Amino acid sequence: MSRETMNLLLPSGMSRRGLMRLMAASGLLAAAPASLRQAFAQDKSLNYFTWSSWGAPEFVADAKKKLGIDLKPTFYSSSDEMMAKLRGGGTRLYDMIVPVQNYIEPAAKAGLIEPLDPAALTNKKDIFQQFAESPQWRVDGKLYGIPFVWGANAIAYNRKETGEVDSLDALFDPKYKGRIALRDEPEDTLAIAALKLGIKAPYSMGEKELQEVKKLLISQKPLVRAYWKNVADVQNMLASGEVVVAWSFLAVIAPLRRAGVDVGWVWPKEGAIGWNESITPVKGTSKLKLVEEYANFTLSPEYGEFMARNTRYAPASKAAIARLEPELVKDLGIDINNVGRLVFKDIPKDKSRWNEIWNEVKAA
Amino acid sequence: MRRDPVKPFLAAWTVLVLLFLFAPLFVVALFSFNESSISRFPIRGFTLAWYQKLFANTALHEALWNSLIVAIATVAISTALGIGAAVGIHRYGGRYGGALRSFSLTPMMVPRLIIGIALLTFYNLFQTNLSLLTVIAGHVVMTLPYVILIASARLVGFDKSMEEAAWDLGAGTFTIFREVTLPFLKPAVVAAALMSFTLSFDEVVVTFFTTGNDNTLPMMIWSMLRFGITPEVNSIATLTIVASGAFALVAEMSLRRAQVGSTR
Amino acid sequence: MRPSVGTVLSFLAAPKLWLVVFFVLPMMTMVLYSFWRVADYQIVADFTLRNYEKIGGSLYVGVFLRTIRISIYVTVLSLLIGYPVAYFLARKVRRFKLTLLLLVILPLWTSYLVRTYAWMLILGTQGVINQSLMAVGLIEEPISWLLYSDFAVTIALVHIYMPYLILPLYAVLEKINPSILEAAWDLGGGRIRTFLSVILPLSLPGIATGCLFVFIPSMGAFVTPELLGGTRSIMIGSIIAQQFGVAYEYPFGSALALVLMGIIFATAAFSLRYGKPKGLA
Amino acid sequence: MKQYDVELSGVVKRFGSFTAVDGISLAVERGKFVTLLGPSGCGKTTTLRMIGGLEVPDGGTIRVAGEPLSPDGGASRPTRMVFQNYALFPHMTVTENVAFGLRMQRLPRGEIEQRVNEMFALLGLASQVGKYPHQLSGGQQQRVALARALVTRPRVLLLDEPLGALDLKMRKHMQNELKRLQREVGITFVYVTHDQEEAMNLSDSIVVMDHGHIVQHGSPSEIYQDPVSAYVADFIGEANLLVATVIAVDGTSAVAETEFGRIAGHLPGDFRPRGGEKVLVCVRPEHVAVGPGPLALEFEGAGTVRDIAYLGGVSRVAVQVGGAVVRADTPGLFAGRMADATAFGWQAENVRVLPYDARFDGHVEE
Repeated sequence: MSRETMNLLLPSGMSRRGLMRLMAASGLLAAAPASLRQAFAQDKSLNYFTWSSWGAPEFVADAKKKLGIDLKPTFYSSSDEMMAKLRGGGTRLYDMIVPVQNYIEPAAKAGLIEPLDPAALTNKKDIFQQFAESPQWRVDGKLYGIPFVWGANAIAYNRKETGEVDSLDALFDPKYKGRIALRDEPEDTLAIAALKLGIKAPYSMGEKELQEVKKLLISQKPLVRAYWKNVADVQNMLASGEVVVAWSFLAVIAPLRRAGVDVGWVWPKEGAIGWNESITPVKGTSKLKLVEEYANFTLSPEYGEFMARNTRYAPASKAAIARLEPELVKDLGIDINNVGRLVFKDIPKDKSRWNEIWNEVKAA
Repeated sequence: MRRDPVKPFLAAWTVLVLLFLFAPLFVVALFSFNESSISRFPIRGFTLAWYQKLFANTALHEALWNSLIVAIATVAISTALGIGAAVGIHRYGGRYGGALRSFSLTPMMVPRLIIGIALLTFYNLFQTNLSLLTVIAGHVVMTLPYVILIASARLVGFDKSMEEAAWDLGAGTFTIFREVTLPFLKPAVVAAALMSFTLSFDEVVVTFFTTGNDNTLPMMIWSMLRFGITPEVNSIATLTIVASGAFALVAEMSLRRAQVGSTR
Repeated sequence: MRPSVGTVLSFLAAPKLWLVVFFVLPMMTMVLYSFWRVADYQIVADFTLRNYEKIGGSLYVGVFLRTIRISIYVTVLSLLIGYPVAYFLARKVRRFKLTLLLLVILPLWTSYLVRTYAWMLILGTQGVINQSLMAVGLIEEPISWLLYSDFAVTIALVHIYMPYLILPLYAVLEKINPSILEAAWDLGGGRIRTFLSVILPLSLPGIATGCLFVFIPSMGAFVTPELLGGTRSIMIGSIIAQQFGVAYEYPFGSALALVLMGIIFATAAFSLRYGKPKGLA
Repeated sequence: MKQYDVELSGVVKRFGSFTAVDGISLAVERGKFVTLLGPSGCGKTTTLRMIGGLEVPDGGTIRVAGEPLSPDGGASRPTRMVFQNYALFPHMTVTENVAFGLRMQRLPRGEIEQRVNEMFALLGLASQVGKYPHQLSGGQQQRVALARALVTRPRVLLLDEPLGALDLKMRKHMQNELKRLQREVGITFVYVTHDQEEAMNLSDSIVVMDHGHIVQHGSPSEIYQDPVSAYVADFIGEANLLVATVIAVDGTSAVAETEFGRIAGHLPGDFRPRGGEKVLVCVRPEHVAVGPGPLALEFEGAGTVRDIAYLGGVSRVAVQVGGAVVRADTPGLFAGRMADATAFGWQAENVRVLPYDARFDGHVEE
């Protein structure tokens, strides 16, 4: 058994010896086969802490087929959840994560992530420059990621019920009372309320603006059916007709259309919330090389194409987009020239204040 | 006794309540055969596709396997410790017996959520790697009180002089335990083991906070509810309903047999 | 017959040790954390009362009150629905008693996530109830307050925890000596009088235990309100879980959890004390 | 020289603040049937359990078969216990129950089988071998319990009210059985009971206990005829206990004044009261004659018939004399009627003058 597996198996630090003795005495070690099997399997596996989209079975199969890498995905449904899990011991569990650009700095400062070797990322040349060169991916001169995907959180709507939608107003329209869903996440929801109020830079709001945002959201509450936490929630609500207009991830669109729901997707004219995501190694991973191999793979045209066809998310790779039929590109709405309409996610100035405001809204 | 005019009402009420308890389970089972991936009532068409998809899902096999490991380890540890504790309190507890028993039962008064987060802070403080082992430790905390409760209830009817007789005939402490006390406790052991197994096998909250990379079956369902496209959830839920129903029936029957055996 | 020290220890110490290591110490860690704080995404071991001060604010007091209110609804409903069932099983049936009892227990063996999730299928706009009512023409529009509401959370929690109330109640009711009832009847007590003055007081311990078995997990519920609750159904369990799941605010979450524990222990102490039948051991 | 199988010296046992056994000393001769007799709470069971090693004394020494008692137990201990409720193992058959002790001694299988069969023959259990305890009657369970203990061939068999759970008829039957058994196996029996008749019937000697002390130890006839205290006299058989004041003491005899005359009687043991001391005069009902006087007895008194009960063989007549009641057993049917005046009396040799004991004062005024 490798040392590393021992480390996986056993609690570490001060308590390790005591716990180990206790557990061994209890015959507990007999309960280890799952981890043992992992140890004996040819160890080209990566513990992949990620969004559900990137850990879907087809991506696992693809990585196995093309790279011989076994992805072991565990999912999170918000950046905060990712951060909390990493801080709560996740650095000892995972090899890589898929952070949004605005979490690179706090994660690096908190010692949760590991920089990448730029030389290993040979596919970087195909990535749109404004993403690849964004300062948000660099902390203290070290590179923590090159995004393989970009996109926006925006409005999904049931075309049959609402007709075409183009504005955030739909989310505040009494016409849709009880048929609106918002995300249970201050980073998205406070920001769109700010956009609705005409605040141009939501992530640097002051207290006065935050109070206005809070007031707006509380007044909107009677219209809202539910605040969704997970992508499955909003997808189900749209599918079953619980709601007709929702702030959403793009990920819901494809499965909804497959299920025969005529669902529209629009970046509201007031702006949508933009993001980049990259493969980033978790601090202390013993498989940095493998992570870099996979990170580079996600920047490849093949991956970008595969991703676009499977998830309808937009590749950050020019070469990948070149492989897609123009109709599909149009249908995906991935026009790089539209990037200017996005408000890219950032860490709010006072994050815990944002959380408080959001809890006050929910409890109101 | 006179004819009881209340009885038919109570009977009808009981039937209604049972309906209330079981109807949701039947609904889930019904939806598992829904051809449409949208959960809309009434269901459209009939398909076994979701079951096929489920059986092909290797992550599910892994989760099932992990759940079994956790549940079996939990049963082994909590039954051994719990029976030992009940016997120990009964034999040597003396005037502290009540206090010892109350202490052992406190985890029952604590919501699972708090057991889970308390363990998480504890593991966090000592930088412990989360794994199935940390899950098992938490599950045992949760099941141990039930085992002690069940075993203690059985021991109330236990005649101490049986142990004394065995000692008098030359048996040592552990021989007494093995040959006299344990056979007497057998129905309680069976009941406690079954109880621990189901509690552990179904536990999601404690697992949620104490697991690392390893998913258990309830965590898998939880994860499907959070991230998945739900029709598969119906099938896996139906399977767990059928399996636990069958398990409960077998358990109940063997339990009853064990009880009959012990009264002789 | 003098047990050796080793024997006594092995029987008493091993289980106690487990509980001490994996229950008492974690609870103490939680107490410790509740006086610490988070700074720069790190937990800092500085003594502070800030976490508790924060709970005193109207926001969290309100959530606590809502949680208590919903838990009381769930408990009272479970009692009203479950008592007749326990009474029927304990005193009115003989032949199918065990079968019926097994049927009451059986749902407890099925996954509690599944039991929560099932209600989404039943209460939703496209769910069983709305679609059935619409099909027979009783309503034209789906009733929207069925799902994503306090109603949904309450009904699901009743469904999940009521069997835990029936069982202890059944056990107590079954033990009531029939001759006491005959004596009450003999002394001229009517059906209702006998119930109110004899059966109900004698079943108080079962009521107390059963209600606790419902109330405690309801107070700590977070999966159910999260899946079925609406924009207003936030319960303290969700907020606590959020401090650990997404916020990395372990200290504040610990403080919230300890306040929750305080409420639960106070309730338990109260109901176990007043749940004793008077004049009977 | 006499051989003693059980020797207790200054043995004390406390449970918390309660002293169950308060410094008793006792020697049980080899091969005898000795009974510890007394009401519940007198310390007899605790004494027996200490001899058996089930309780550890807080003071004093116990030797069994000449050896000090080891607290460790084990199969080679010289005593075996028969429990009040039999304590048979419910999950084992009769045979398994009986073989248990031999198994603990790690005897070879063949020998176990042989010895178990011997026991079955001795106790008439051969037809019950495959049964479980709950399938047996109380008497049969009792036999199994005896067999289980005896099969290990202990030096001393300890029996804790073994017949307590049986009905009267079965109890009588089992008493005879026990007596026979003890003679046949020839080992020492230490027997605990609160039933004085059973004690009289079975024992070679009786140890009467009270509040953790031994009050008298002797053969059944000694204890019956020469009780050393009102407690013993009252506990064993029937006794009239009359409050009196000593007038004269002469060697082992004394004369005492009661409210209905002077009564002479023997003093037990070394009891030598002074003049004027309060005592209890003891006469057993069968030694009291009753009928129209004169009766030509050493003591005669007169009173009124207060109660008559026919007990089969004898009639019990209660005679009221002032504030006291004297009970007399007279053969056959009593000729007198209620409220008749009557004479009563006895011979001085049947009278014992015992130390005063407040517990038995007022006994006469019932």
